Amino acid sequence: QETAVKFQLDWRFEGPSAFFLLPVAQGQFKAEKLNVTVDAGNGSGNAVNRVASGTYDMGFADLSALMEFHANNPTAPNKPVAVMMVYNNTPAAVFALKKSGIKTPADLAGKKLGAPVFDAGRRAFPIFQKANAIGKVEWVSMDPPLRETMLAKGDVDAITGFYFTSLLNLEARGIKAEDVNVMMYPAHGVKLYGNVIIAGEEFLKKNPEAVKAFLRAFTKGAKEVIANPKAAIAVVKERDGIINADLEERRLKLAIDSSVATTDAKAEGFGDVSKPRLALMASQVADAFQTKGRINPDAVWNGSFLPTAAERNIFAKK
Amino acid sequence: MAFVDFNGVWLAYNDELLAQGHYAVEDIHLQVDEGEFIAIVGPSGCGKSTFMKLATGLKRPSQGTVIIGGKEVTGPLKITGMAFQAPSLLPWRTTVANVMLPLEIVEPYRSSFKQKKAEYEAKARALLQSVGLGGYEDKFPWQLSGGMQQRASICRALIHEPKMLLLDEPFGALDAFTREELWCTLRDLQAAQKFNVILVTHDLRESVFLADTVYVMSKSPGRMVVRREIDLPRPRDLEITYTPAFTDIVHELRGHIGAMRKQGVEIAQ
Amino acid sequence: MAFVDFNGVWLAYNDELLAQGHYAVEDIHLQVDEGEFIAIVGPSGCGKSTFMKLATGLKRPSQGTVIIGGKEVTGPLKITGMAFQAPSLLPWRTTVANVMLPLEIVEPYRSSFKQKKAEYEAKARALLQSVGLGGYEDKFPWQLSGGMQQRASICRALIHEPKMLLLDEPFGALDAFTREELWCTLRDLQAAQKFNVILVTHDLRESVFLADTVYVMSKSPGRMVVRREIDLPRPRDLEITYTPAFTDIVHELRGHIGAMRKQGVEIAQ
Amino acid sequence: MTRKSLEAWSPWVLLVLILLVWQGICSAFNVSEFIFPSPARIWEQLLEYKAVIAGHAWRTFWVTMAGFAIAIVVGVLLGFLIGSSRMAYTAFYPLMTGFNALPKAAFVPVLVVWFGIGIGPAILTAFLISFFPITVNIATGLATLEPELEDVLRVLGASRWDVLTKVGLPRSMPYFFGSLKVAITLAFVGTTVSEMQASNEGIGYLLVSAGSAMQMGLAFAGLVVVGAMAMAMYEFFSWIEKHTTAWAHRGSQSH
Amino acid sequence: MTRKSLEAWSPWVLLVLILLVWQGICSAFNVSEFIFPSPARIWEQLLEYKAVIAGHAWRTFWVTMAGFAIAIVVGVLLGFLIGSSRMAYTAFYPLMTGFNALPKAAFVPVLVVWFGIGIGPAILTAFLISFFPITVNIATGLATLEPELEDVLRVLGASRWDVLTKVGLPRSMPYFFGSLKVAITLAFVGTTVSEMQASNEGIGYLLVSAGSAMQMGLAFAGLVVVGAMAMAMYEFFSWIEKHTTAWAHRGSQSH
Ligand SMILES: Nc1ncnc2c1ncn2[C@@H]1O[C@H](COP(=O)(O)OP(=O)(O)OP(=O)(O)O)[C@@H](O)[C@H]1O
Ligand SMILES: Nc1ncnc2c1ncn2[C@@H]1O[C@H](COP(=O)(O)OP(=O)(O)OP(=O)(O)O)[C@@H](O)[C@H]1O
Ligand SMILES: Cc1ncc(C[n+]2csc(CCO)c2C)c(N)n1
Ligand SMILES: [Mg+2]
Ligand SMILES: [Mg+2]
Repeated sequence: QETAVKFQLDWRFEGPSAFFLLPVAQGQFKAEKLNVTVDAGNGSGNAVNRVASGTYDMGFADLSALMEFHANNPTAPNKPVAVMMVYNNTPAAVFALKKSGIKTPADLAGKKLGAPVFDAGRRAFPIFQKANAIGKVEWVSMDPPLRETMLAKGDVDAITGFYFTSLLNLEARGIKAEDVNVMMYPAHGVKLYGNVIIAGEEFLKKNPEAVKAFLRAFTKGAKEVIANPKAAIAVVKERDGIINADLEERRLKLAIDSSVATTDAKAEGFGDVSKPRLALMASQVADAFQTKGRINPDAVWNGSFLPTAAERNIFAKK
Repeated sequence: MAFVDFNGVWLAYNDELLAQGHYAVEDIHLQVDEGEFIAIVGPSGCGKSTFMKLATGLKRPSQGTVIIGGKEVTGPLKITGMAFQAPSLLPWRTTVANVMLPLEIVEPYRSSFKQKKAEYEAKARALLQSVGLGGYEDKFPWQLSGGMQQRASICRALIHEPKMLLLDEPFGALDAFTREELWCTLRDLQAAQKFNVILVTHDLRESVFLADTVYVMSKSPGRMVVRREIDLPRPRDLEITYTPAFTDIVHELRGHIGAMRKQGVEIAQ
Repeated sequence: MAFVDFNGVWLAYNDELLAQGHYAVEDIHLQVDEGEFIAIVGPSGCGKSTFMKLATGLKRPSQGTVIIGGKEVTGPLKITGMAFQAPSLLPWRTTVANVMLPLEIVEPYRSSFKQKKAEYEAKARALLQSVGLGGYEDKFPWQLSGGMQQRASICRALIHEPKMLLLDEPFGALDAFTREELWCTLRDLQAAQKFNVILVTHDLRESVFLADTVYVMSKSPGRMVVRREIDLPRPRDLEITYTPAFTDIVHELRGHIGAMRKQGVEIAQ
Repeated sequence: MTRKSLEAWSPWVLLVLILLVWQGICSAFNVSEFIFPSPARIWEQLLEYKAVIAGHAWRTFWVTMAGFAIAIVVGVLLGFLIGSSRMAYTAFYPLMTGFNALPKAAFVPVLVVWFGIGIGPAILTAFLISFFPITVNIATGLATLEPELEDVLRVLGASRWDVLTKVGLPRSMPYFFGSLKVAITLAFVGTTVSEMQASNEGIGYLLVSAGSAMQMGLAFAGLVVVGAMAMAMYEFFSWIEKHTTAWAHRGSQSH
Repeated sequence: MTRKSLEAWSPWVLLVLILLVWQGICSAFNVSEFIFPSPARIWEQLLEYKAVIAGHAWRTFWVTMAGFAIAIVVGVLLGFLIGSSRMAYTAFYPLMTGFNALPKAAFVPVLVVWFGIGIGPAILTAFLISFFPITVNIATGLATLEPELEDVLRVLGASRWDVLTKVGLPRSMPYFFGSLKVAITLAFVGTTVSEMQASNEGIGYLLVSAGSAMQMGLAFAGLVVVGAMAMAMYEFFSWIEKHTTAWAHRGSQSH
């Protein structure tokens, strides 16, 4: 009989959500006797929260948000644990218009930056700041979809955001990609991990096989998505009729290229992490987010549910 | 023994007023025989409505006793029917449903209301017919004129065949012509059914035309200052109100009230 | 020539009613001399208030002409003062401010209102004093009893010294004793200032006591069916209402109305 | 006749006028879609996505109705509780005001933790935002009961319960129906706000999703649809109000 | 005496009761803070961050007052316009209902595009959400003017303007003040919602920022503070209402 899995996305149904919607639609989860329901989300923080409260069994969230939760809620029962890496490099980036004259991170000193308070790029900015020796900056807070508008209008000098989100949003506001100066965190000495698949502690204890099965099916799905983004977007379009298929396809490809199928990912293996890098990130996040306690990387990450390395070898050799 | 017996009744509306000695009515002594029709007249605010509340049991006296039908009054009585200055019909019920309201509340009708509904409704319709509201039974109160509403209100007060009918200025808001019509209706009903009536009014002609005994109340604190038996023969016709005998009684009562108003002194009973 | 002259006046309230031939009042002919006090009685809904609206110019006749003071009435007149059945005082103004209201509207007072405010206020206070409201000038209407409010309302109708006072059942809501007091107040004011009065009422005794001429209206469509001159000598004392001569006139008028009500036929004027 | 029909048409005339002015401004100043879309553009998007919008609108509609149904039940019961005693009225009223002044949007994350993404939080937000006017109106209807109407029954020795059911309940019906039309528009706001934060479906989701994709024409089309639904329900409840409690509206005017 | 003072204290008694039950449930089931913080925890956070909260609260307060001031001016003018003519009333009313049913949160992004991040959108959202009850009440006050009061002046040959200023205006004052207390609570909701979407300051910002840092206790403390401010302003305006339009409340009862 099937195991029901309630899955919480980090964001709305956009291109990258194909990684989860496709195996639902194409039956990879069904084949593993899983009945997976995927719900749209509104931020990694909320996704972590909802898995922690037991409302959802598993979810997709930024690893730094998960670390922050662990550090700030050491006594919480059912703390979520990361079981698989998806965005091996954080998609966080700083965007500035070329015409503003901001070329390097150092130019950001004294400038006005816009982002929601919960944005991963904004929260991790101290790490970026330290790595690039940037002076003080001023922050302006706003809802996520507003930041690109504000940048386009010139109300802020730069924004932080996910590379594949903000770049395309800026385009929708009439800013061409070549007019934007993008400073991706991984390219500027901030090799944080990005989004991971998380699962509640209790769910892990009760259904370890289901989690393993989930990750296996997910891996198969991911292979399909990477091989054929167009078909993957068709699945997303079915779920949310208003999306612009071409735009989301581009978004998905950007996500794959910048965060999923990266050189680092190929080196570490899809879905896995490198322990030293994880430990470094834990200490950086604890500093940057000013958490209550330090972060124990082993409590946050549990790689024992991963499929075999062979199964995870999904990147087409080029 | 009298049917209604007020024995040294005082009422203050609340504890504060009681403590200050502000009574709405003071030292009321009054006896009404079975089947007697009495009227109470007096200036505005003298305590007429207060007297009615005591007689129905809506208020308990601060001092003294009210005995009705041989029993001391301790709460609302089911043997009374009451009609107020405003018709107070429930606007969401048809006229006949309004008239039937007491039957839904008062025993023995209440417990048999569901079974005998048809019978009770026939009774209500007959009563409405008798006050000239035939054909209006299924209209809503707001579709009737003020006089018609008042008639329906009196029917409601009578439907459960109370032994005593209490009327607090029931004709106050009507025009003179409608009012005189209703006087005759009330006179005939009382003649037929012989229930007790206590009528509160401003109108001296009304009180003299209808009542066996008229009481005059003085202004605050309310006391009964004059008791006048009306010895006009019954049945009385409306024409009687234009006879000198009638006019004289009205004039006499008018004199008592005028004296009270001018000097503010009490006139011995 | 008469001061007020209604000449074959018909009124339908709106175009639809006009098309259907439903008139609120029909074929009114009526002349009032300067300084004359007339009263209009009739059953509810017969068109008394409609007549008043025609006389003030609040309504224009559908047919016929209304001439007052030699000029045809085409809109509200500043030479009239009006008091309604309800006192209609503005609750946010003190009594004296209510009385001064016409002076803020009507010329020639209006343009000099700011300069002569003190003078006008003294005048208003004097008027209030004369109807027994001394000491209540700075109270708000809702702090006064119904009778006091009605007196203030009459003061407001008189403050700008209108040539004509229109009263639409001004005493309807009052108790009998207060009402009689106000009759005397009105009688004395009119005797002193000699303005015209048109009084609409339900109360036959009131009309006979106060008026020089009583008109009886028939029910819809409203027509004037009886004109009765009251030849009782002036000044009239309240006691006169208990004399047989007075009672006879009331009885006679009552008869006209009774006949009208029973048979629904019109009685020749 | 003409005047009457002109009056009946006047809201439409005004609407057309507003749309013309709006379109005029957008065209004249060439306002770009992402700053403020023109009516023509909204209409275009409405037609293009009509199937999708209809699906989301239907979801929002029934979710709102579900929340509203709970609001009616809870609102009426609470209203009765509060209105039937002076003490309860003074005790509850200030706290309810305070609660009413909280932005219900702030509760959505908490509700999601309890009920997950989907209809749960939306139904509950619709309920939380709309029960207040119902409760207040029922309570006010009971608290302002004319003592004369009560005395009519008390004189007959009626129990408290008799008075409540025979007088209190029917007397508060006009207040109740009056509140429904206000509450239903609030319920739509509640559902939409909740869907904006936590849903895969509904007009609220459409707003956010279209907004973040900068399809402002589509987002405004969604807004127009909620507005229209709310207006229709308002008219519906005001029709019900007129037809069920005619006595309350004709009470004063005699024929 | 005792009964009266008990009544005066009853809201506080009820509040304490609710807090105790809430605390009891949180303690008994060991509800973690991020699911639903306990009153004790909220209080703790309130004390810990009192300076920060006070700063945000002050910002929300004055921004709300600014929006509310605009709402009063616009609401009154529009109410006069609509209430002074039957035609305007029928034309505007349905459209205003439709507008009122739109979630104002959806307008914030548009306002931000026009006015930038900061006080602009917050003031305008507070205004947009709160002018409606003011307008409706003023219009209703004028539309339900007793014809007798109007006739009092018309008989004297008063102009339309005279009637409006001497009767219409004062007559609608109780409606106006009655609407203020409702509108002020809505204005707080508007400010907070707007600040949640676009601001660096204010209770709305605090809610989002505390929420994203998982400090639910602090977020709830912020909610409690808006609720308290709104309640205080409600009581303030209801006091003003009682003292400026005493005549409307004592109208029926004679001395
Ligand atoms: N509920 C009450 N609380 C306190 N005092 C009251 C109350 N009702 C009436 N009174 C006072 O009791 C006195 C008598 O009032 P009551 O209503 O009995 O007069 P009334 O004779 O019926 O007057 P009216 O002719 O105007 O109806 C008045 O002084 C009044 O102010
Ligand atoms: N505004 C109106 N529109 C249409 N018909 C009206 C209007 N006002 C009064 N009527 C009708 O005109 C007739 C006369 O009414 P009017 O108010 O003049 O009677 P009335 O004699 O003053 O009655 P009452 O003694 O009850 O005051 C009635 O049939 C009434 O229905
Ligand atoms: C596709 C995609 N686009 C944007 C975001 C931005 N975002 C919204 S909430 C949140 C996490 C905060 O803890 C972030 C980074 C995302 N997550 N996924
Ligand atoms: Mg009384
Ligand atoms: Mg009249």
